Amino acid sequence: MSKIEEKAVQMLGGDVKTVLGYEKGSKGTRPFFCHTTEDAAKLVYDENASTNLAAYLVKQEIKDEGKIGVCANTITLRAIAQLASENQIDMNSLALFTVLDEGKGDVKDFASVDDINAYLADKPLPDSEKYDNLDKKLEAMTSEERWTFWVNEFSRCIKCYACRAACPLCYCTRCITDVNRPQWINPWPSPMANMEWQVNRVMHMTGRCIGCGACQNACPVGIPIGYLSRKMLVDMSKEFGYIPGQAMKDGNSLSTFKPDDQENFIH
Amino acid sequence: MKIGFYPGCSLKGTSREYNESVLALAKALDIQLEEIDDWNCCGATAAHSVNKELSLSLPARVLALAEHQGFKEIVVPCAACYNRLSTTQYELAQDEEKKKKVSEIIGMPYDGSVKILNVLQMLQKYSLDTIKSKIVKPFAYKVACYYGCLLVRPHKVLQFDRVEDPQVMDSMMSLIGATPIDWAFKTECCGGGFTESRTDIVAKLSGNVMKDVNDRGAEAVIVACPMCHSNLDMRRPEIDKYLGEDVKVPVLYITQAIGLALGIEPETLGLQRHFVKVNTI
Amino acid sequence: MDNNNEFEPKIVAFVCNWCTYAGADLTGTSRIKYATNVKIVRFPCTGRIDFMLLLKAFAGGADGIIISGCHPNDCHYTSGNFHARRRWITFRHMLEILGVDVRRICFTWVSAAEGAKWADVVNDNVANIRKLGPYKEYTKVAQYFEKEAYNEQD
Amino acid sequence: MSKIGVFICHCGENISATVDCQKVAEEVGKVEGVEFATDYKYMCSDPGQNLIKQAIKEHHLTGVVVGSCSPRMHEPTFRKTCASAGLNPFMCEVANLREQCSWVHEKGESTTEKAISLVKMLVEKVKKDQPLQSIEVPITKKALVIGGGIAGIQAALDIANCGHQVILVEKEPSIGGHMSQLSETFPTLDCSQCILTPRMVEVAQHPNITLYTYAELEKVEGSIGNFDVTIRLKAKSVDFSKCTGCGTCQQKCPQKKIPSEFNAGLGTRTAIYVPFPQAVPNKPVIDKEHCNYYQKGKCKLCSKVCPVGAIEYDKPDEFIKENVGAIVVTTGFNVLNTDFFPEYGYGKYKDVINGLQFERLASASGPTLGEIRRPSDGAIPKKIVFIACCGSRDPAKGIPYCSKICCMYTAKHAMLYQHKVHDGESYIFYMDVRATGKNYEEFVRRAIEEDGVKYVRGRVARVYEKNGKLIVKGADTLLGGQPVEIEADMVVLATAGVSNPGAEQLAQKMHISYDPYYFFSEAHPKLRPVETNTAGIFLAGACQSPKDIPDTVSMASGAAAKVAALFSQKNLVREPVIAVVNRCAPPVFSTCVGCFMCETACPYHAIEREDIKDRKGNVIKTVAKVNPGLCQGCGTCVAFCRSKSIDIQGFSNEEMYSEVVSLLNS
Repeated sequence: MSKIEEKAVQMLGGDVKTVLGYEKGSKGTRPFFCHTTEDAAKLVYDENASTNLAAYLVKQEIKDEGKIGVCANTITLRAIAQLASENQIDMNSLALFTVLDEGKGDVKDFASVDDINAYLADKPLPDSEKYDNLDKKLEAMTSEERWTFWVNEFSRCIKCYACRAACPLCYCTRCITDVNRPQWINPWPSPMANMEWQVNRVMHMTGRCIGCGACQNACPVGIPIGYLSRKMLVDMSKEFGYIPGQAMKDGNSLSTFKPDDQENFIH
Repeated sequence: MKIGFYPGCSLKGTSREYNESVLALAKALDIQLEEIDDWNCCGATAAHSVNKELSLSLPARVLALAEHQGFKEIVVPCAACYNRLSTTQYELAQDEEKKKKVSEIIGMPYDGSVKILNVLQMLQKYSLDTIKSKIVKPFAYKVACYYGCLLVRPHKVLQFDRVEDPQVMDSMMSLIGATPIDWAFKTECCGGGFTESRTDIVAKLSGNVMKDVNDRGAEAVIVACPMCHSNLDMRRPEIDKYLGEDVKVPVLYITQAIGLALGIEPETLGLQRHFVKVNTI
Repeated sequence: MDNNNEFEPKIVAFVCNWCTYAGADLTGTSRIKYATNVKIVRFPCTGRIDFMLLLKAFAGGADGIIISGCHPNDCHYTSGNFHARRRWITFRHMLEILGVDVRRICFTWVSAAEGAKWADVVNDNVANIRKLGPYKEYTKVAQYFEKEAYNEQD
Repeated sequence: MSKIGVFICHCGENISATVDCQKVAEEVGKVEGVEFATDYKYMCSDPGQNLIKQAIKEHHLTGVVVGSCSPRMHEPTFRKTCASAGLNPFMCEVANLREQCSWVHEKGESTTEKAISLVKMLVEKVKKDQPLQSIEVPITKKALVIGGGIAGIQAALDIANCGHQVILVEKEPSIGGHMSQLSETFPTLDCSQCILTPRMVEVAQHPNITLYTYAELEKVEGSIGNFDVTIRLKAKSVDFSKCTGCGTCQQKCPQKKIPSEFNAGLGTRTAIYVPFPQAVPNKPVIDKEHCNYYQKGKCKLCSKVCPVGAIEYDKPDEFIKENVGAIVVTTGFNVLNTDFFPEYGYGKYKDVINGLQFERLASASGPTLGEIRRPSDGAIPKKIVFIACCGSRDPAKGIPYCSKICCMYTAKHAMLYQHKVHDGESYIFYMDVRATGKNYEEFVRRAIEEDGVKYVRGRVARVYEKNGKLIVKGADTLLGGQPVEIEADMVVLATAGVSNPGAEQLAQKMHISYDPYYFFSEAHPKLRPVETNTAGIFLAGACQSPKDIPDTVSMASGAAAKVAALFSQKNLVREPVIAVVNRCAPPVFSTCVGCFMCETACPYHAIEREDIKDRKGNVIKTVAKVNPGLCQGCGTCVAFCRSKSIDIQGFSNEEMYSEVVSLLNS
């Protein structure tokens, strides 16, 4: 019996009704809801387990199932910590664990956001290299060239909102795109409406984004939107001095301030 | 673990006995000290009032050498060296530009990662228990612990002990059976670098220190700085003249006092090198 | 204006009620003259100003934007301007990444006593934006398809 | 469909000189939804206002835009006009055609064009305006004053004399505070207790004041007009209803060596004690930490000697709840002890004392009955050194601010010393002499010129004891930094005024803000000095920053006036410009998703959490709710809300959006 199976069986024997984890899929792994001890053998956890499971945890259907066990990877942990700090997840309704050393080590449990933050303290954000090329390319451009670049990129958007659905932190009951008094963002896909949607998405993510890249992975037309959130995450955490990808205790970078924030752009 | 050892110029010259006693004590306490290879003068006392870049570069070179020779920590017994090295580390940590410039000047990368310890910090960190267990002859005297200006100031940089009323030396002396007295001149200046050039100032400043020591009945002054020692010990004739009395209280390095308590031979500790004889002990 | 062919920029000013709006009133009371290009929208506090309104202003054809409120520590609501400042740091960075011309947004603090400063802010800004020319890059994209789609909707 | 009336004012010639008012009215009249548009010479005059009223009635207007002077000037006027004609006042908007148009531009087409677009902008806003009702909050006309020093006494008396009920809470066994400890007061040298005690008695006897001594604030809930406060009445161990204050218990108490707080540690008291003879109430409490019975389980001597059986050892702390409409915080300050200063001996020299201790030495009710005798041996000091700015104005000590009172009391101390010890010599080491009050400078000059106090400008580096003398080593910067050494018999440190221990916790209990030194923060440093950022909570005295008695008393009266003004209203009427979190039909209930980022952003703690429950009482979701009593309407939360679930009335998303879009379309 694998350690993860052992853990799942033990949890399902207690007050946990479901264990959310990963199973073997056609390519790598896929999310798996394990309801029975028989199914527990299917649970796997290795370096391929890359999906951010937290996106499921904010869904009412899942919450209604009661206490849920979660075999979390690093990005899931980051998202859960952030969600808990935003009152979207009750840590008490989770039995959260991971398997150390990409599935080869021991099972580690997490009881609180502090536990998660302590564990994450030395873990880098994932896939940094993935964004470097684009970053260099954009840095080399003039402002106008960047504008053209993004307008072209956004012209391909079909407004499917897969980025919204995949993101564990896009959980609003009513998205701003659905607000029509006033109609902040036109509902049809057009370069401007698409850009406005992305500006909103990224601004809403600032200080909250945990850099998992689920948005970009989900985009069916391959717009590098993950770059936007990631760039803001990294640059703004530097600017305001918080740890990127870690949940803050009170508020986030936009709902808090320091009296000595820079203001060299204000005359 | 080996700790880097930076004796500095004083310990190789006027304060040989400090060097001897530090090494003897380290040996007795199983602390492995290894002298930093190719070290240079830290620039005290003149450089920092003359040339800012030089005053940062000289200590930076020593620190860089220590880094490259793989030391995580270095011990700097001389209070002036300790002060200059720490100040350099502090200043370069505040200013990336300066750090780059100094690296260029000394011709090697400087990181600033070495931890700088004075003798008190070294003993405090590694040896309090060992000292306690190895005392063979309690140092049962009334002593005045004299810190001088360089060991605890500026607090912002050194972050060591209470700046106006330091206690580390006092508690160590209590540990070896001595009775540290409460006195007023613990951190007053002895005249420092004026040992040679302005003996009149030294006589006055050190004289005030020694007068209080004498008046309060201390049997020894305990120091951890070669300059304090020189001024209080070597300049005793001038002090006596200034005070108009004959002050007989000897001045010991803390390493010598502890060494005596541990039963190390007075000669090994260099006690015979003092001008004011340590007869009573 | 002396030259009829000269480009007249449209500039929208988003200001707080307590400092800059009062400061702009003082400019009037002091009869200091400035260009007519800037029109003021009054907000209770800079903290109230939604970044989307800035985008909407550009989309609607604004060539420049002024954002102004109380100096730090003078906010009528204690900290609205501090929150706003953070928001602008963030939003400005976002715009820079996207290639929006941030030179067209002027951030400033104008207190209720700085009537003369307000006139300077306006005049300098009008001159600046006039130099930059109309913000065609943005309006072109904004108008592309939007109008068509809008007509379709009718 | 909107029916909007537009009224363009000429303001004599103030507007019409540069703006073509008639054209503005004409152009705006063409806008969809504008039913009526006209211009008139003086819109704010009676005929002008009547014009508006008449149009509202005649054309059944749903909204009004007046193009005139700044809304900061006449918005209230025109809104009242509309209200009197039956239109909701918040359906009236004012376009600023004077201060921000006609006065700042030359006459010309572009000026008129600008005026037109400004009016059109407001027309679009009015279309989105919602009728709003002023918020009326009932007020409980009872005030809570926390702290029974001179600030609290003054505030309580002033409020009580306005006819309102006041609850005064004091944590010590007696009211009086620091002022009761002072000897004489500057600049008149009248006896502190002589002027204070009548006030203390007045408090005790005032029919409108309920006094709780030996009590502390436990909890505050609610908001302006209706605070629910819980007060902890610490067990006094003495039944005050029986106690006659005869004092026998104090005479018999075997614990006699407890340092007296009232005498700043220079005298002693018993375990069952009245802090000082003039205490109000003049009845003892038992200090449990020093009482033999509480500590060791036996003694009970006080109980045995009490003629009326008032001692009750086993009574626990009591909690009482009160509903009040306003709170005045007057918790005062503290002075640093001499042990804060290592360079002056860490408090180990008995004859180095602080200013408060000197007050006790100089006071007729003090441990020496007003004779200046040094604590170590009771000798009269012949040479005394005062050191001003001990800790204050010293960033290295963490206290960069000026403690404000020390210059004056140090001058007073030296003066009192010279008056009492005629052959004595007194020195004051100072940084600057800040004597900015009425008759203050004259007072200091008197100390120097008439009483011969020697002022030395410079800092003292060290004080140490030698042969029974205190050696004060300093510098005289007016003599080029020359070292000065004085052999003194006594040294008095004018130690910094600091916030009370526990100030931070108290502020957090009340949700009021405080500065880095834990002094409470006023709402505005110039214009709202006695208010806090939390509506209904006011400040007075040294809890806000160190201050002298006159300042404290005026601030207390100011705070009392604020409370009285609040209580003079039937209901608390507030502009409805506040934020509101939307509510909608089940199963959504509110589009708020409960992330509570607004809670961190709100400077007023106005965001509350509301549980939406099903019929069985199970929580379905927790959403934000704005407390209308606390919200001040800045709208920071609105710009912050991602799902646009919170909006601000009067500056709503729709209104602001319409304004911006309109400006650019016209």
